[in-house]
Amino acid sequence: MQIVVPAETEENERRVALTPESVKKLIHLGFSVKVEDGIGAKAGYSNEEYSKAGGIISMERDTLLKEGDIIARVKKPDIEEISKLKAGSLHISYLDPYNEIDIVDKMSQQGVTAISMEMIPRTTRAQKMDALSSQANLAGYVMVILAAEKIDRILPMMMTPAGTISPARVFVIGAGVAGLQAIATAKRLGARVDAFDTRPIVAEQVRSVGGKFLEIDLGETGQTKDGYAKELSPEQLDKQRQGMKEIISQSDIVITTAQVFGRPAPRIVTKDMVEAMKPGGVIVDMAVESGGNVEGSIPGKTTEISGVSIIGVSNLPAVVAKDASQMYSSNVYNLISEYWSAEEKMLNLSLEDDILAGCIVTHGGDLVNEAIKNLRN
Amino acid sequence: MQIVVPAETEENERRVALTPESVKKLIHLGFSVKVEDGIGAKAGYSNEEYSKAGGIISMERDTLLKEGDIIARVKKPDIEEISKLKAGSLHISYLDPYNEIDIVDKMSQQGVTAISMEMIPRTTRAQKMDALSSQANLAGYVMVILAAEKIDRILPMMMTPAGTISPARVFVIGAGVAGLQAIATAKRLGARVDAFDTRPIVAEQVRSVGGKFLEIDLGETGQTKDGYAKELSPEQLDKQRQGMKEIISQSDIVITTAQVFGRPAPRIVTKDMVEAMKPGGVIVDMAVESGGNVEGSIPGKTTEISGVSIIGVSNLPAVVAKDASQMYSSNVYNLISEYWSAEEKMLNLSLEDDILAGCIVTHGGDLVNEAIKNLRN
Amino acid sequence: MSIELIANLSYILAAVLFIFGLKMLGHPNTARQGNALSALGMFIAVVAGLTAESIVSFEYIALGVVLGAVFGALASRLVAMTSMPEMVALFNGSGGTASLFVGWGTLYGSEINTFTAFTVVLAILIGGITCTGSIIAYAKLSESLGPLPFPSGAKQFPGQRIVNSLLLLAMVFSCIQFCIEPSSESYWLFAVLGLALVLGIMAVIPIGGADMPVVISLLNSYSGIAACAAGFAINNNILIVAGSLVGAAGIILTNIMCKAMNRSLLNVLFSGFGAAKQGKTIEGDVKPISVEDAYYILEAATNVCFVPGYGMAAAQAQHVVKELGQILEANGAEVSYAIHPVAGRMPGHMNVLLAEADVPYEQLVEMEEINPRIENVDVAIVIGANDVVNPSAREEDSPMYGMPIINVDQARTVFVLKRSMASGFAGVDNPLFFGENTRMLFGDAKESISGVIGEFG
Amino acid sequence: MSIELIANLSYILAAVLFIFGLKMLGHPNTARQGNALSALGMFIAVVAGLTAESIVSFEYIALGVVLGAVFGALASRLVAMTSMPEMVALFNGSGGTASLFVGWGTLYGSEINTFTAFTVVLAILIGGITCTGSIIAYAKLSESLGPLPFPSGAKQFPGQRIVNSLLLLAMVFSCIQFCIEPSSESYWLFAVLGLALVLGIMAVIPIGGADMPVVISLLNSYSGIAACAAGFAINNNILIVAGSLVGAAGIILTNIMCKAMNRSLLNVLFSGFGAAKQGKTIEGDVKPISVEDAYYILEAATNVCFVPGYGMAAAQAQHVVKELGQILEANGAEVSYAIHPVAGRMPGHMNVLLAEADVPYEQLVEMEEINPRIENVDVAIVIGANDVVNPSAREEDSPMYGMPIINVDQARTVFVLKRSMASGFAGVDNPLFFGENTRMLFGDAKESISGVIGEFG
Amino acid sequence: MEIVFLTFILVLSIFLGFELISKVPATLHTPLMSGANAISGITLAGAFLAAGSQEAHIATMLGTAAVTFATVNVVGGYLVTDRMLSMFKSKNEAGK
Amino acid sequence: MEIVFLTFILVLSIFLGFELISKVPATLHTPLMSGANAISGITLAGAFLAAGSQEAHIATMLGTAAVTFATVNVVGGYLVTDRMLSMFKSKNEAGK
Ligand SMILES: NC(=O)c1ccc[n+]([C@@H]2O[C@H](COP(=O)([O-])OP(=O)(O)OC[C@H]3O[C@@H](n4cnc5c(N)ncnc54)[C@H](OP(=O)(O)O)[C@@H]3O)[C@@H](O)[C@H]2O)c1
Ligand SMILES: NC(=O)c1ccc[n+]([C@@H]2O[C@H](COP(=O)([O-])OP(=O)(O)OC[C@H]3O[C@@H](n4cnc5c(N)ncnc54)[C@H](OP(=O)(O)O)[C@@H]3O)[C@@H](O)[C@H]2O)c1
Ligand SMILES: NC(=O)c1ccc[n+]([C@@H]2O[C@H](COP(=O)([O-])OP(=O)(O)OC[C@H]3O[C@@H](n4cnc5c(N)ncnc54)[C@H](O)[C@@H]3O)[C@@H](O)[C@H]2O)c1
Ligand SMILES: NC(=O)c1ccc[n+]([C@@H]2O[C@H](COP(=O)([O-])OP(=O)(O)OC[C@H]3O[C@@H](n4cnc5c(N)ncnc54)[C@H](O)[C@@H]3O)[C@@H](O)[C@H]2O)c1
Repeated sequence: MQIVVPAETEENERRVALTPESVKKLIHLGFSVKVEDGIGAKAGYSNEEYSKAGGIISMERDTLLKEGDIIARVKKPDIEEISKLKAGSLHISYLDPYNEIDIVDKMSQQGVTAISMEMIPRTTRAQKMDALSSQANLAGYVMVILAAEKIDRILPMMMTPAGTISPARVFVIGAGVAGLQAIATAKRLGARVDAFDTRPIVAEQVRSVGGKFLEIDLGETGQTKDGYAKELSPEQLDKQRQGMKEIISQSDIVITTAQVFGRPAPRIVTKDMVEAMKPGGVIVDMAVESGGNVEGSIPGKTTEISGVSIIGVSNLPAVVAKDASQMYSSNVYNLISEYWSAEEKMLNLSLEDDILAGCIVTHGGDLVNEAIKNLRN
Repeated sequence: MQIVVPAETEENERRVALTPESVKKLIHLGFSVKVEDGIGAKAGYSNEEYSKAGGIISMERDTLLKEGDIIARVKKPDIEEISKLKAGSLHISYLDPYNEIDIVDKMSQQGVTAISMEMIPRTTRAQKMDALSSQANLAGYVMVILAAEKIDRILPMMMTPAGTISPARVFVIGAGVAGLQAIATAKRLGARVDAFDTRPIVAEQVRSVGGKFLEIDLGETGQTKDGYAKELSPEQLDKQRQGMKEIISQSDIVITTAQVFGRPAPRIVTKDMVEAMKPGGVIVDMAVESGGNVEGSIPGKTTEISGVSIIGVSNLPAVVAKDASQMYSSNVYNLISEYWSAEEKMLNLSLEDDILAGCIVTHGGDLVNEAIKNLRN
Repeated sequence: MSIELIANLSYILAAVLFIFGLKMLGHPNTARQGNALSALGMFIAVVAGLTAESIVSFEYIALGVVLGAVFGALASRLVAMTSMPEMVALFNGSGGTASLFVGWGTLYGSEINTFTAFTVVLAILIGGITCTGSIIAYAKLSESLGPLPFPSGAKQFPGQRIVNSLLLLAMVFSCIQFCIEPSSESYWLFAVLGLALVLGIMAVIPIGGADMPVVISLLNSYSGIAACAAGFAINNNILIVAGSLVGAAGIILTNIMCKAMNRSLLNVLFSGFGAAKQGKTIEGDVKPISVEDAYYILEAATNVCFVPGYGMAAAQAQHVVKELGQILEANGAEVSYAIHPVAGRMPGHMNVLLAEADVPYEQLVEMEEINPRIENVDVAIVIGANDVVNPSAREEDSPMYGMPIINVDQARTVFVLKRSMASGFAGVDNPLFFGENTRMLFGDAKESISGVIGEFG
Repeated sequence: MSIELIANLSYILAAVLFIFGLKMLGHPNTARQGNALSALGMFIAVVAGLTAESIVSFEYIALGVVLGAVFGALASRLVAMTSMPEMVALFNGSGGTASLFVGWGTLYGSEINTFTAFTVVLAILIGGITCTGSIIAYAKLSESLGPLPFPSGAKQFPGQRIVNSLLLLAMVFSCIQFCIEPSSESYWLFAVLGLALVLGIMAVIPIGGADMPVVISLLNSYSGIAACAAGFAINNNILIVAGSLVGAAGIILTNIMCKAMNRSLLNVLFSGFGAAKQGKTIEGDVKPISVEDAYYILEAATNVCFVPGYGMAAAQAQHVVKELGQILEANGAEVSYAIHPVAGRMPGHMNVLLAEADVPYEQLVEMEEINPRIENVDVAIVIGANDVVNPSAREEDSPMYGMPIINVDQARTVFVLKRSMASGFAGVDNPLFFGENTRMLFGDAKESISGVIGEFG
Repeated sequence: MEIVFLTFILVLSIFLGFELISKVPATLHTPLMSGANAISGITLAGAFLAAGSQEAHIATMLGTAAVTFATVNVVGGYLVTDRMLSMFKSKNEAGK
Repeated sequence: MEIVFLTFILVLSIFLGFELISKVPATLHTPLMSGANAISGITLAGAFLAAGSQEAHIATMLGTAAVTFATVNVVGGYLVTDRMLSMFKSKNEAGK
């Protein structure tokens, strides 16, 4: 079976869908792998490494796309390229199927089986394929490093002969996977970390990585059965803003990761809250691409509002492209190997399997995903 | 007595010699303080803060310089400005007196008492005035943050469902104050840290901050009575390079802080050693201004040699200008207050005091510093 | 002062030396001196014993002493280092036998009241059990019993329980009969003697070879009690003091050894009566363990593997875990930390914590690395982990089926540290908790570990 | 069974209850039950005591019991919570007095041999000392001795040492004389009695009020010994057992109390003979302390301040330091970490380490903050710091003159943890090590702290 | 012979006394002292003999005094210990 | 009365035996067992009486056997314990 890895088309996407290591393992399983020329350059993997792993380097993108039984990539494909895919082929990538209606439709027209990496269920068994987690984790780390580099002071406390430097205060909004890693990283660097999340059960998790949980009474909140946060009502959101105002004004760094799966990110930090911060402060908005948690954040840019920098890097995991690629690639590899039957030399894609039922969007010319179907009706 | 703080003239100098807090304390001691307009802007201190602290904001630099009984600044003065100083005034700043012969001569001609902050002895008692230490400390932290931001991978180890990411390897050359802080910071972030120094006694100190000490047998090395390293012979330096070659090639980040007081920095990492590193690796050269420990490092620039980035930021403490200013300012304040006699309303600058004997370069029209005098003969 | 008084004062001195000796024997640095002190005490007591007025002839004594000394010295010199425990069993048996004879011999002296008869019968009974029990223990340990119908493993022949109970009944009856009419010619005496010897055999036969050290320790305690009984029979202080000291200390030591081997004293004691099997066959039994008992097991372990999970993070127990790890290493154990990839609530959660506690990277092992060698792990300490060690993931019908886990259930012993029987993140019940070799250490992980550390002090 | 046998068996039971009672009294959770058990034992023993055949009339007994019970009950009820120790002293004194009388009373019965005479004289002697000693202790504690010539503080009048030695000589002489020719009319008896009473006064007078709890504990032990001696005099088992139990346990407790107060038992004991003063006045004396003794002091401390320095970093002791801090907090102490700005080998060195060990920022205090309140610190634990706590920095001729230090020498007790007497980075000798209230805990800082933690287990 | 037995008993009791008391938390020092002190009131059992055997008048007097003092020790000792311990406990509980 | 004394002694010794042994490191289990076992050879002191008093021939025989066995226990017990402990020690030292 032929696996192909076309180069990413998005400008700031430095990651690659399969690393040489995974290529090697896939070939070991019985696949043949073709990758586009120079595919790993931005992530630190050279053509030679791919060749050495047994991959074939190809210059012709179109043939690649046409030939592939399995197409692995990071970001969603350009809509024009979908028509080049073989009917019955398996396309693995982020897909953003809630919003990219056209792409999904095109996929099903083309008869492609499309797996959306962000739709992998958040169950314990599926964790090894869960790219949202693996990438969010890195994003959490990256946000703190970016903030630490940007801010004009140090994070740890130091009692020195030249006076005591108090620890920087970091406030993390949203303590999902990324938020937790951000808390842990800031804590490691010696900052004093507070965090808030609408799901009350994460309070313990926040403390488990060394953060303090800010208690705000929002009334009834909660989470879906998949562990995602429910959207807040406007009143609740307002209460939340009130409750966070003071702590934000005292913080040196604010990191926002609040997301509601399949919906635009809540706007949590308003302009006046930014202005209340000390000049020199830094805000990192992880949700900048899905609408932004912070008023004034711009995807891909660092803006400044009254002395406070708002970092809006839109592809945070790509900052550590090498490790991010390795993890994404492992996720893809784990997904393929989980359903690969070595004897029959074929993939066993049954929609009865709960993981596949969650993440396969189109199959055999139809839109098969329940969640997406529900949304459209 | 009038203390004045002229704005820094060097382009990339974001620090300020006295913060509003120190100004307030000085005024409390009985001084009056004038600062140049906008002096703290780059370090995050506004004119208002200075006024509130009791300082007077002045637009006229020349009058400032002329009026001041004490002139406090960070970097050495432009040579033209020295002639504007009052005879008998006290000038406190970095001076680089080993190299800046003209400035020193001009100072003594002008009858200015010049204190060189880098000449403060490294004794226990003098620590509170020791700007070299306080700034090197911050530099150590900054180097790691810069490297972490630059590199395309994460520093800590993570055992995750998407595979294990091994900890980044950091190698620190020179474990003085900056080196130790670099080790500690990298360790905090979860990296695996090795370090080397020519002074054998620091091995224990390296371990005390969580690093591993690389043992290289260089024969007789040692330190001066002030605790500074002695310069190595060319053979020793070669041995050192050999001994470090392997570990550098395995390292993701190399941080060099090797300096020999009053002499150009040793060239430790050669081009072929850089090339042996993995692409994507990062080198930070703290000694870039005094000649550079790394072949190919350029002050103020980040260069790339076969995929390895060499960061040559020339003013590392200025990256965290706010905290750096606070510490430098405390050093200056501690220096002044140590010799200020409140009753007599005058400074007690006796050359018999061992700290002053060490750091006063010119006084009453003469070059009085023994070390500098010895050097010139 | 009369000779008798001097002898008695010597006994007191000997008792004091025994007390010091025993105390010192329990501490590594003083053990050898302790043994020497106790030997000195023995010497004093023996010499004092020789001064008794009623001793008129010394030939037989000399004969016995020489014979015994030669044999004892030779045996202790020649035995291989590896067969020490067997040797101890034999020595112990001879001690018991001696008490038996002393008790018996008493019958031929002055006339005997019921109380003395009682003590005599006790000496014979316990001495007899010790005698044959020790021989069987010896045989089992040295596996010289192979060709006999009794295998060296733990086995019961059919109906053993009934036979043993009958034996016991007969024994009680014979004892009573003898005490009612004590005489050196009473047949009941021989009945008691015979029954004791048989009972000793029957009691030890069903116990497995691995439990033998415990059995020897217990028989050692018995032989102390036998000496004590003999002491009552002949009205001798030092026998009573030394015997009961050894008897009591032996019980405590036996208990400690049981704990270190994760056995219950009762089970070992009554295995001949079927209790052991019963205790083991009950399925779905949760076995909680106390901090102190956990200590005994850990102290004796040579390979310990920590398996941390979210509970370690929640309890912020990483620092104490590291501390315990270091203590175990100092105690001679090999220590590792097995990290499951999904442990915790974020990727790398355990790494952050263990790095904070400064656990060296070299001691962290991945799941794939620990699983093949998990059988060699004496104790796997599961600290607030649950899903990642849930063996039900190996069963088809489990919602977690297919997820690889750390197979702690295959380690020799598993400690699970958590606060309750609650399930983990995935909400799947965990059969590990009911495992044969699992011990639950309930409570906050940090407090539990601190407790164990405290026991090591 | 004879009544006597029953009485004796009751005594055994009582002894067992006392043993359990004492054991349980030493543990917080069981102390109260322990006291109840021991009271039950006392009840049994007393009832058994009443069955003695030689008791023919009960009126006086009843009189004494009623009187004593009423007084005892009232006193124990009415005393203010704060005056408990005084009350205990008084009770203790009455116990001693009772033994004195019992011993004395023995002389009027059957005829008396030398041994009995010896025990009688012992009972009188120790009972007498306990009696007056306790009264003085009571008076000192309740400060009712103010107007008397003896102040409540620790003072010796001139020549006291000589007087005491003479007293002692006279005492020995009188005792011997009495034992040679024992009789209830012997004047030597009254000499012994009088001397004992005086000696009790003289022994306690020179001891300071702060040491009184130790003295009471010691007198308590004495009263046990007195009871034991009385037991020998009247041949009573239970008196001997209970008395010697209390005597021995009291000595141990006294020793523990001494350690917790950082006193030496010998010093307290012989302060009347001048030993205490001597021990204290030697200047330039290094006082090492064992891990165990450090434990006793820390266990009793309510305000502990750690002062870390480079040695903590070198030993990588931060984790165990944090652990000890938490244990002390759990034990009710207030714990802080005082950071000197130049501690370690780089700015913020201590912060890095303590943050790694997760010491909360709130517990870190700066030098300027701790110094004004350092007098309230019970124990300052200097962990591998040296220059930063060197009091010579306050002296003009020191090379460090003018550097502010953490004034640990002004804390109540200072522990200095280091491996040797070596000086620090600055190479300046440290007079702190010779301080009156300084104790050196030699060894690697991490090992020392781990040791102390172990003691807490 | 009795003396021998008594001495044996003495020696064993002394050792036992030493072994019984190990680490005692500071808060228990006073109660333990007081509790042990109450036990030393065991002299009471001996005092009965002196007070009740009517051998000599003076012995009876001494005995009665002994009984009185010993009873004070016993009754007062146990009660005051119990009072201390009860306080101790309730403090603990209040703290929780 | 003697029985009372003996019982007292018994009870105290038992308690003392319990108290004496606390935490014993696993490596010392066997030596301690063996050392305690040697002490139980104290029967020897009693066996002398039986072997030396010549009251009845059979008693003498029994006594001699008792002496023999007890001596085995004593001599062998102490020697073997010492051997174990010496090995233990040298191992420790070698480890350092
Ligand atoms: N790694 C990730 O990125 C990630 C992210 C989200 C979710 N997850 C999921 O989380 C689970 C991780 O497995 P796990 O074994 O680490 O955790 P787990 O299965 O959730 O079990 C944790 C156990 O710790 C115990 N516990 C909690 N607090 C404790 C305390 N203070 N002291 C002692 N025990 C305590 C709890 O039992 P008691 O209540 O009885 O004490 C609980 O059973 C997996 O199901 C994984 O899929 C992982
Ligand atoms: N903060 C900075 O930036 C900086 C930089 C350079 C120098 N300094 C200087 O360093 C000094 C700092 O003062 P300090 O009090 O922290 O340190 P110090 O005065 O150097 O004393 C450290 C003490 O720790 C003991 N020690 C070393 N290893 C130990 C171990 N494993 N266990 C127990 N004790 C150990 C040593 O005594 P033993 O050998 O007897 O054990 C030594 O006396 C000042 O003089 C300061 O000026 C500071
Ligand atoms: N089973 C597994 O192994 C596994 C693996 C990874 C994640 N998960 C679970 O998946 C869930 C989602 O994690 P995620 O990181 O992808 O979440 P996410 O990226 O969807 O959201 C990030 C965080 O933002 C929070 N949030 C939403 N609205 C907010 C608001 N208004 N204010 C503040 N915070 C707000 C959410 O609660 C969430 O914690 C979590 O419950 C996580 O535990 C499970
Ligand atoms: N007394 C005090 O309180 C105090 C305060 C600060 C520093 N100090 C001491 O001052 C001394 C200098 O510290 P610094 O940080 O300013 O040093 P520095 O900046 O002069 O040099 C940095 C480090 O580079 C090392 N080095 C020199 N040549 C090298 C080579 N070829 N290879 C590798 N390493 C090399 C030096 O040994 C030194 O450790 C140290 O001994 C320090 O402990 C003392």
